[in-house]
Amino acid sequence: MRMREKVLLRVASKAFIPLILLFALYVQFHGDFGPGGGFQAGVIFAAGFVLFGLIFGLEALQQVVPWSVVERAVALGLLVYGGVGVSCILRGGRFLDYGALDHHSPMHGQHLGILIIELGVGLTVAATLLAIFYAMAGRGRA
Amino acid sequence: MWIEILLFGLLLITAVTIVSLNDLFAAAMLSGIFSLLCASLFTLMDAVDVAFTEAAVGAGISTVLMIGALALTGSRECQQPTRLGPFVVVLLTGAMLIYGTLDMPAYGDPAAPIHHHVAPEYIAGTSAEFGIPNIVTAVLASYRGFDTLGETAVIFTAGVGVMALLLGRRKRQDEVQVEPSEGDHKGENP
Amino acid sequence: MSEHLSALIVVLPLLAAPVCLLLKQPRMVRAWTSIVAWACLVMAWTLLERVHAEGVITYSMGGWDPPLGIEYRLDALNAYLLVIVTGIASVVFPSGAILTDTSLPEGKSHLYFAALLLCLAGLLGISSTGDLFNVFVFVEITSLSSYTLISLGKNRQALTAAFSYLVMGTIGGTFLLVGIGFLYQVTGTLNMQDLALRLPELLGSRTILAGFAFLMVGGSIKLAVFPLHQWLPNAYTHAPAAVSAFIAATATKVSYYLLARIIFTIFGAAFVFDALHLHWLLLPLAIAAMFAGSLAAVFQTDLKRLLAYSSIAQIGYMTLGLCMASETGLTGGIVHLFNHALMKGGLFLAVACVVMRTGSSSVSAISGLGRKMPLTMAAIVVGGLSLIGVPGTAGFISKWYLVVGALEKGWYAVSVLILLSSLIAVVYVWRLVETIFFGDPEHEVCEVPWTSWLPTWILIGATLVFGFWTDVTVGGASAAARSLLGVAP
Amino acid sequence: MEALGIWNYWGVVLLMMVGLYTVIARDHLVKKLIGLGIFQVAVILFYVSMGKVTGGTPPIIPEGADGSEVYSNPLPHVLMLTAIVVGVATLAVGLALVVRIREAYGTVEEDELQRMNRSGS
Repeated sequence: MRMREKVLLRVASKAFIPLILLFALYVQFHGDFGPGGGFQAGVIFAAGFVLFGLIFGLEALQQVVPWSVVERAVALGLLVYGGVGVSCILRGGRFLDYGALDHHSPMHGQHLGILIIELGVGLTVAATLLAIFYAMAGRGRA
Repeated sequence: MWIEILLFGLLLITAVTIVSLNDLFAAAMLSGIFSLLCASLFTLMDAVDVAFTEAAVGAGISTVLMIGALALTGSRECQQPTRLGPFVVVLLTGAMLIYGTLDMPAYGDPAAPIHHHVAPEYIAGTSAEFGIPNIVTAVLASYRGFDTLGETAVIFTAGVGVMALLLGRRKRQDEVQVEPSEGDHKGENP
Repeated sequence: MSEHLSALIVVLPLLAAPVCLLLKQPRMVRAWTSIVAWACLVMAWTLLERVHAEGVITYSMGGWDPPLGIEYRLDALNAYLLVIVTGIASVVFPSGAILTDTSLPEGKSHLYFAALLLCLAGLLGISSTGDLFNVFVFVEITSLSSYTLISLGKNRQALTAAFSYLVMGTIGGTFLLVGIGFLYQVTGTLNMQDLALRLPELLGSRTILAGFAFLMVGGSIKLAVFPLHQWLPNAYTHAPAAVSAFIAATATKVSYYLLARIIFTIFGAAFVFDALHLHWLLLPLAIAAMFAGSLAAVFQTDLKRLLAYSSIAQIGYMTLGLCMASETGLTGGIVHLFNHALMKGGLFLAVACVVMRTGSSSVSAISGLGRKMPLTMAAIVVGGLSLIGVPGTAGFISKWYLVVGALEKGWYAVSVLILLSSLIAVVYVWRLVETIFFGDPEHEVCEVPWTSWLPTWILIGATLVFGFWTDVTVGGASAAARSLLGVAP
Repeated sequence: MEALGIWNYWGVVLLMMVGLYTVIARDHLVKKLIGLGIFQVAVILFYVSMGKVTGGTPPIIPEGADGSEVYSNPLPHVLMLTAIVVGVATLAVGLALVVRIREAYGTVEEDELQRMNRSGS
């Protein structure tokens, strides 16, 4: 009984998880046009990995995404966001003034800035939620 | 209009049910449904981005976190009598809120002040200066980008908090060891 | 680069926190935290001097002018507060006692320092932003990091204390959000200056009144105004001692600032005091806090809890200054922010030293330590004298201005009550002095290393210095009071 | 019939009251957090409903827009995205605390915790 359940889950999840991750990428990069953006994408991305962890176990998940990567990604996302802000200052604008990123076309600078900060948001959100999942799941077995 | 009233009614019923349930697994599941109902209401109110986020967070991550925590803590709540003190506090707060709503512009009124001060500039500016369709993204990422930096920091802070609290075993002088008693509630499906 | 200082002072600690997670090495993280705090102090001082020389500094985030974008706006009050907060941080963070009585697992201290930096960034953000919703965001950063820091205390009670604080704090934060929403709905703006422009013609609106009420209650929960103070004693008692030093010295000050900003800048003293008569509500609460806090402190057997109750009394004094709404009264309240930050920071750090050596923070732990830990004990005595308001200490200066402010207003009873409540402080401070010098030693201990007593004495020494030399403290505070009342920038 | 125009705010107020009551009156810590969640979602609902414009569309500019479209107000939506994040962050920290409290005390009922704290210290 247990085995069969697992088989069903494994097969179903193998079909679903790539789709979930693909959808997350779509939401991440389509945020300028439709609803969505870094935060939602991060949540969905994390959900995909959490699903993987629930079905294949924490160890398997840790092989795919090691703890050290998660912890660094948590920090990196916020740094990417702040880094964009600081580089705006270095290029002569105000903090987070993306227009300064491209002096020839401020509109292009805005696009670039929004793209990168959304990536930063997505990275931090996905990694943080994954870290929280790791912390809680690790608590259960200890 | 009627569908919004219906959704509001459902929301209230769900909320009251959540509060009165003693089985917290059921309450956690219902709070996921509560979030989905909210998301539908948000969509009706044109807040598609908020609806998307509420569905992903409220019905997804929050519920998973809640169930994960309940698996570690046990999910039965003791029966307890209705108390008077909290009731008074809540009624006072509610009265203040109702008092405040009396001078509010009507729901959906296009003449309300918020639609005339800053918002039109955002709407006009998004196509003029960004050339992207989603106004919410433009406001979120650029006009109020600093708020979003703060929001990312909030999530980061939560991550730091949870990691500091739950990672690693620590020696606490008065920690009691508890058997994982009713905690493993998952297996016993009725 | 210097024009960006007002943004960088918040951004630096905010981005320094994730760097802690990348560094991970305990010693490096510790050094990094201290360097960041010092850098912030230098920036805050530069900003204060510039505000005094050139007037209000504004900075539009992202280059979007308010009310479209978020504006940072520093006047004499914000800049003064930035100096207090960064000053306390740059003394507490490097202290040798920073990790005393924490329950961190092996190799996880970088998370603790990251939380400290986030708390600092949050406090600085609240203090410098000119946008009401941005305030809410930074309030939440501060709150979430303080819940974490408090929960890292040694005893299990730290966990329940942090949880009750989390519940109270979230209710307070959500009340703020409701209040902000009410104001936004009838004005259409979130910028404080813009709100101040648009509110006068709308003041009769019931929505505005309710919004004001929610902002006040939310802010009062965060400030722990009597009777919304119940979360505070447990939180300060069970948090690690150095965290109590930092939070007690800064977080309540920033909440006080927030209330002052809402009352004076957004709504205006005329509306709040002349039309609403808020002082008839706040004044009794402030006086009740002064007496209830001091009386409760007398009966405490734990040093941290004693200091926590004394904090509630001191918040009462500061609220009193707020009620007076006059230049002298506000100067008293604001200078008391500064002085109380020094005293409480110093006293909690001294308790951290006691815990470091004796492993306990109960009053009996310091019994007879007058000779064994002379520096720490002297710090407790001097800090205690300053709490009473003995002439020659900083505490005297602030109480002096409060009494004069009350007399100017013709509130003679209030000035008598200020003096009476100080007498109760004499009782609890005397209990400490008696225990230190006349008790029998319970512990065989020696003085803490200089890395721990020096920070304590920097703060306690400052209370002595600012007891005589009041140019900076009173000068800055009266400039801040004038800017609040709209007389000067 | 002026009051009909603010009916939805009253619905929000009722939800807030249910949430707040749960936070204050219930003893189980997870139940308190659930109540806090309802309270916060109610506030989000309040903001979003004030952004609605009758006859408006979601604030996404369609292709070939000629400027005559009416959009609902985007600013409350932006603010509430932040509020949702704050809510889930608070929930995560709160649940981590609950897990630790359960390990340290063996219970997550507030009245029992208070009794244990009083007798312990």
